[in-house]
Amino acid sequence: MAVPPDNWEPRIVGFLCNWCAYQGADLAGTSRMTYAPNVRIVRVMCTGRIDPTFVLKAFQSGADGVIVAGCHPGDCHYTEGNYNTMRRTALLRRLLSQMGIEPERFRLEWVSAGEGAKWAQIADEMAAAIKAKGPLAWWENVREA
Amino acid sequence: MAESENGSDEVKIGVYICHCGSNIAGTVDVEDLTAFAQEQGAVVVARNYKFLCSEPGQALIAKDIEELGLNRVVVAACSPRMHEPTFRHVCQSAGLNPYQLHMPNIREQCSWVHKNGATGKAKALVSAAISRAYYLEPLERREVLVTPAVLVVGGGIAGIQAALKVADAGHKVYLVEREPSIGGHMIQLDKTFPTLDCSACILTPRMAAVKAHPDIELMTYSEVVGVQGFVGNFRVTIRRKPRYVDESLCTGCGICQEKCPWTADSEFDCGLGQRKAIYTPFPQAVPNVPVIDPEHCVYIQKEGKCGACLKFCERGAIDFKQTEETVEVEVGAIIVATGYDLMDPSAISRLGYKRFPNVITSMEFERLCSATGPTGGHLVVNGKEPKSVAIIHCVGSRDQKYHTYCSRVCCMYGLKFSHLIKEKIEDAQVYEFYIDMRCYGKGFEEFYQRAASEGVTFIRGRPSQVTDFALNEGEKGKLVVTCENTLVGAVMRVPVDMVILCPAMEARPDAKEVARLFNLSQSADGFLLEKHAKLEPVATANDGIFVVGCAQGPKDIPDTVAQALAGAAEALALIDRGRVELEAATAFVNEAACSGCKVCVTLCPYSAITFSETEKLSHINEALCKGCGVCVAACPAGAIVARHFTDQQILAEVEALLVDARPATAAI
Amino acid sequence: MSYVYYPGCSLNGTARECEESIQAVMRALGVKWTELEDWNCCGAAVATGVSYLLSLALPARNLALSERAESDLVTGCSRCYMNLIRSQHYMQHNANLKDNVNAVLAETGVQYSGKARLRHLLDVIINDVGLDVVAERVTRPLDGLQVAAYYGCCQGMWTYAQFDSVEDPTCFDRLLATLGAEVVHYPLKTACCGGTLSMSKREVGSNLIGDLLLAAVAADADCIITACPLCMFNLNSFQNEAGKAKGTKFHIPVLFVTQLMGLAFSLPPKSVGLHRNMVPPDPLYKKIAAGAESSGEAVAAGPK
Amino acid sequence: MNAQVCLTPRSEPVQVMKDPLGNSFEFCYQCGLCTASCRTAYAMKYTPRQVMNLLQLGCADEAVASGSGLLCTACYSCTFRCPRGVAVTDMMAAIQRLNLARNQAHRDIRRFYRSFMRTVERHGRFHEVEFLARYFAPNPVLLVEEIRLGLSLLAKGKVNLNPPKMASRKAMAAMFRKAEEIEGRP
Repeated sequence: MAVPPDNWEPRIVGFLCNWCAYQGADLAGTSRMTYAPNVRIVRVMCTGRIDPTFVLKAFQSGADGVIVAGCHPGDCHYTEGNYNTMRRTALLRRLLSQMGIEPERFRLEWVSAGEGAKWAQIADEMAAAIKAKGPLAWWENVREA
Repeated sequence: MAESENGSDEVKIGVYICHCGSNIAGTVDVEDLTAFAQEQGAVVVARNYKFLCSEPGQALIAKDIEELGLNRVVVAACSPRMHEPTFRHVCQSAGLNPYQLHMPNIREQCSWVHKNGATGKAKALVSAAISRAYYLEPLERREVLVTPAVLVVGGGIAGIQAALKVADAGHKVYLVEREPSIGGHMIQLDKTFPTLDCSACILTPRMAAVKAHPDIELMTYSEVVGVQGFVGNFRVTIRRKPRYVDESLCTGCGICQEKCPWTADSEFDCGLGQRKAIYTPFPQAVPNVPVIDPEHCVYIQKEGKCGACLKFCERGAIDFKQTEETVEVEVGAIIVATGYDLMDPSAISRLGYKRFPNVITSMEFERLCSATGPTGGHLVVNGKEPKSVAIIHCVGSRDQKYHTYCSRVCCMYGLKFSHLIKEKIEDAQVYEFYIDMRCYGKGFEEFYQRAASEGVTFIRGRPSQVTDFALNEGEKGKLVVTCENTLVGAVMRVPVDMVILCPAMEARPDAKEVARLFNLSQSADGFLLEKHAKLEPVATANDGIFVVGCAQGPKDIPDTVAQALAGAAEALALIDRGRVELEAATAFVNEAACSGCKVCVTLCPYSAITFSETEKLSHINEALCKGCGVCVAACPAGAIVARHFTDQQILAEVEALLVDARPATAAI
Repeated sequence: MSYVYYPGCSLNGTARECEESIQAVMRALGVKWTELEDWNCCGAAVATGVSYLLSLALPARNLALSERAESDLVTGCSRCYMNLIRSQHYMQHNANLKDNVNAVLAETGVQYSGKARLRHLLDVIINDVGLDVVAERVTRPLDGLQVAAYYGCCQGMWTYAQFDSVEDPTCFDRLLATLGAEVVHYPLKTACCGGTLSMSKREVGSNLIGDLLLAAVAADADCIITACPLCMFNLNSFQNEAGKAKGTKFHIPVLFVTQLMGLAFSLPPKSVGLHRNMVPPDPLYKKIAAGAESSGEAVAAGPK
Repeated sequence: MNAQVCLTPRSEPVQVMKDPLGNSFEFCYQCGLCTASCRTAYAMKYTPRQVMNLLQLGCADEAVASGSGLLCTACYSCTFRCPRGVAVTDMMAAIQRLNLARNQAHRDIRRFYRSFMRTVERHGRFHEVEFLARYFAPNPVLLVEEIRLGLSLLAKGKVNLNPPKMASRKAMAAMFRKAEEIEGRP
C-alpha cells in the first residue's frame, strides 16, 4: 500500500437525512462541539433516497470513507425509508467488499435530531478509523485478492 | 462547464459567503473562500458579507440577480434549516425561481465544530454547492386549501388553554383526552406557587368553559391512533373507548357510584384513596359522566352478576353493550399537549419510597393536602400528624443515572409544601434538602424569602439515604435522612416523621409512540423536540403540528399556558391564511423509461404511486408525494426522478465535494 | 460450565474458615472446579495507594490466567472480585490502559485479551446451581434462626451490579430464606465495614464496625451472615474495640455464608471451620437444635 | 486565620488526578452525595466533596496533604451514586497515592502500605507472618496492641506460617519494576 504523506487527512462523505441526522449534525454545531473536519455532508431528504451508486461515486471520486446516517429504526420521517436503506446497505456492503473496499470505510448510523454528541463522536471515530487505515487503494486490494 | 440542459441560456452562478459576524469569519478564511469560489466555472460573481440575512445583505443578492442576470444562487452560511426560506424569498423577489438556490452549511457543520481545517472543508462544501447549483431546475409550488379545524391532543392545562383560544377565534376544535376527564396533572394539585391560588378553583371554570363551548368537540376516554395527510389537511383517526355509560343520557347524579359495591385504588389520589368500579375520577370532572372500569366491574368480569348501577340509574344511561368506536376527523393543524409523568422514585431504593409508608412523592403530598383528597386535607401519615418533615429536591433530576436535566418546578413547590405544612401544623419542623435553590420566576424569590421567614430549615446537600436505623434515642421510631450539609462540610443525620420526595418530571413512557404517530422527533431526554429552541418554541419538524406544555419539557403552569397560547396562535395563523404551499420537491415517473415492474408501488409509504394496468406504467400522485425519494433509489430502470434531488444533482455534488482529493486512480 | 477457582490470599490464612466452608459446601452441591494455577495477590485495598497501574495489573494477571484456562473465574472474596472486575471494566473502556497493563503482564508471560468471564461465588450458587438444588440439599432447616444478611459495600456496589440490584440487593435474602432462616430487617446491609481501617486507623474502623453490630443487635439477629472474608475478619475480631467505641459489649456470632449453608446441610461444624470463628457460634447450635426439635415434632404429629 | 487554610487557587499539575475513563472532578457540582454516602467522611479533614472542590480550585497539594485519601476504604459508594459520574474513589486513591509518595502520612501507615506491597512483590501473594514482621519490627508498641488478636488467630490455626508457594513469584518483581517504569511513581 502506498504510504500516505505526513499531512494526509482522510476525506469522508456523509449522506445525512434531512429530518434526523442532518439536524443532529446541526445540533452538534449549535452546541459548539468540536470534532474532526474530515466528514463532508450531503443532505438528502431521506436515507431511502440514497442510491448505492452515490456511495460508489463518492469512493470513485476520491473519498476514503462514506457514512450514511438517518433516523433511528422506527423513527423515519417517511415511516420506513430507513428500513429500505438497511436492506440496501447489506447488499452494498457485499458489493464494496468485492471491490476491495474494506468494511471500515463504510458506516451506516442512526442519529436522531437530539443526538448532536453522537454525531460528533461518529465523525471523530470514523476519521480516526480511516486515518489508521490510510488512503483508499481499492485497486490494490482487488489485485491482491 | 458545459451549457445548461436546454442549451439556450447560459448558467450564471452567484456565490455569497456570509461572515455571520465572527461566527463563520472567525474560523473560516472568507476572503480565501471567496477567491476560491470566484475561480469555479459558471461563477459570475462571488462576494462575502458580514450578515447576508440582514436587509442590506439580502439586497446585495437581489441586486446581483437583477443586474448580472444570475440564474443560480449559492449562499454559504448557516444551516439551510435556518435561513433557506429567507434566501428563497430573496430569489423570488428578484424574479428568480426560489428553487434555483442552494445553501452549503458552513456554520453549524463547519465553523462551529472545527478548530483547524475549517477553511478547507468550506471550500469543498462551496465547490459541491456550485456543482449542484449548476443542475438545479425551477420548480413550481402548489397551494391547497386548509381545513379550518384544529385537533388538540391532551386535556391538561395546556390542551384546555389552547383549545379555548382557538375556539374563541371561531374555529372548530377537537379536544382528545385519554382519561375519563380533562384537567390533567394540574387538577390534582392543591395550591399553586407562588401565589397560592387553589389549583382547582382557577382550573375548573376553564374546564367548564371547554364543555360549554359550541366550537369544541370534547372526546374524553379517547386516543388518537392514526394521523394521515399533511399540513393543512390532516386526517386523524380517534379511538373512543367504551364508557359503558351513555353520555347523552347521564345527568351526573352519582347514584351509580354510590351504589356500586366494588372498589379500586383511585388513580387520581395516587392510590391513597379508593374509587368505585364505576367512577368519575374527581367531583368536578368534565364531562361529569362516569366510566366503568372493566377490570374491577364484576358485571363485566363475571358476565352479568351484580348490575347495581343498571338497577339504580333512573335514566337508563348504563349501557354494557357499548363497544370501542373509531371516528375520523379532518383538521388543518394539530396541537400536541400530551404532558409528562412523574418519575417513580422507588428506582432510587435508598430513599425508601415504597419501603417506608411515610416516604411519599410530591403528588401524593398534593393529594394529602387537598380538601378533596383522601384525608379531606388533613396532613396525616401512619395515622399521625407529622411533627417534622424532610423535603428532598432533585430526586432523579440533575442526575445522569436518571435525568440529566433540572425539572424546574421542584424548588418552588418544595417551598410551597413548607408553607402548607407550617400552615397546617404550626410547630412542625420542615427541612428542605436542596442542591441549588432555583427561584428564577416572577415572585419566586419573594416566596423563597417568605418560606425562610416562616422558619423553614434549608440544608444544602443531596441526601444519601432515608433509613430507619436509629443511632440514638432521638432517632428511634423516626426516619433518618443522612446528607452532607455542604455549607458546613459535615455529615448530618436528620430524624423526621415524614419524607416528601420531589421526583423528576419525565417524558411519558409512550412519548416514543406519540412521536412516531405525529412524525415528531424526541430530544435526548425523551421529550418532544421543538423546531428551534429559541425562535420556534412550539413548531416541530412536521409542519402544521405544534407541541406545547410539558410534552416538550418540564415547565411550570405559567410557562405551560404561554406555550399553549403560542400553539393556538400558530394554529390560527395557519388556518386563517386559508391556503398552504405544498412541497415542490416531489418525484415523477419518466414514462419512457418505466418498465412496469411495480417495485415502487409497494415501497411508497403514502400510497402515492398507482400502477395503470392498461398503460403498464406507474404514476405518482404529486399531491400525496412527500419527496422522500425511496422509490427513486429503488427503481431498477432509473425511471423515477426526484425533483430538486436528481441523480445528476447529487452526483455532481459528491464529485465536487471531493475536489481536493487526489485524482481518482485510473487503475481501473 | 467449567470453573477455575481463585481463593485469594486471605482464604489461605486469616479467613481459613471461609475457605474450608466454601470447599465443603461446593462439594456438597456437586460443583467441580480446579484452583486457578499460579494465581497472585489482587492488590487488596493497598495497591491503589501505591501504584495505579499495579492496582489494575495485579488482578489482570489472574484474569489472563483464567482466559488461558478457558473457564469462568470464580472468587469467594469480595475485595478480590471487586479488584478483578474493576480492572476488567477499566481496560474495556480504555485501550491505552489495557496496552500498559499488558506491557506489565508481559513480564510474567501472559496477556489479557478481554474474554475472561468473572463470577462471584454467590452468583454461581444462586444462578448456576440454583436455589432449588440448594433447597434439596437442606436437611436441617434453620427454622427460628434470625439472621442479619450483611451484603457489604464493595459487593453492593460492584458485585451485585452484575447479577442483582446495586442499591437494594436481595439475592442473599433469597439464599438464606432457602435455608429456612428468618432474615431480619437489617438497615446497614450494604454499609462499609471500614476495610483495612480496622488495622491502619483503629478508632475509625471500630466505630464503623460498632454501627454494624449495633444494628444487628437492634434487629434481634442471632448472628450476622457475610459473604466477604474481610468483613468476616473485621466483624469477628474487633467486637471488643467496637464495644468500647459504642459504650457497650458485643458478643454476636458472625458467620460466612457457606458456614451457615453447611449447618443447614448437616455438615459437621468442623468441616466448615466453625471452630475457627473468633466469636464462637455455640448459641446458634442450641437454637438450631431447638428449631429442629419443634419442627420434628410437628412432622411426627403431621401424618396422624 | 491559620495560614494552612488560606488557599490560593493556582493550577497545579492535577493530570494525575484525572480518571482514565474521563469521569473527572471537573463535572462535580458539589451536591455532597459522595460525602453523605461515605462512612469515613466524618473523620476526614476534607470530605470527599471538599476534596473534589480543592482539585477544581487547583489546590491539589492541600487535598493531598490533608490525608483524607488515607481514610477512603474504596467501597465505591460515592462513585456509583455520583449524579455527575465522577470517579470519586479513583480520585481519593490518587491523593492517597501522592500523600504516601510525599511521605506526608504517619510513618506507621506508610510502613503498612510498604510492607504489604513488599511482601506481595516477593511472594506474589500476601504472607501474613512476613507482613507482620515488617510492619511491627520498627514499632513494638503496635505489636503490643495487636498481640492478643495475633495470639487468638494463631490459636485458631488462622495464621499460615509457611510462605506461599507461587510458581512465577520471581516474575512478580519484574512486573512491579515494569509498572514503575511505565508510570513513573506516583
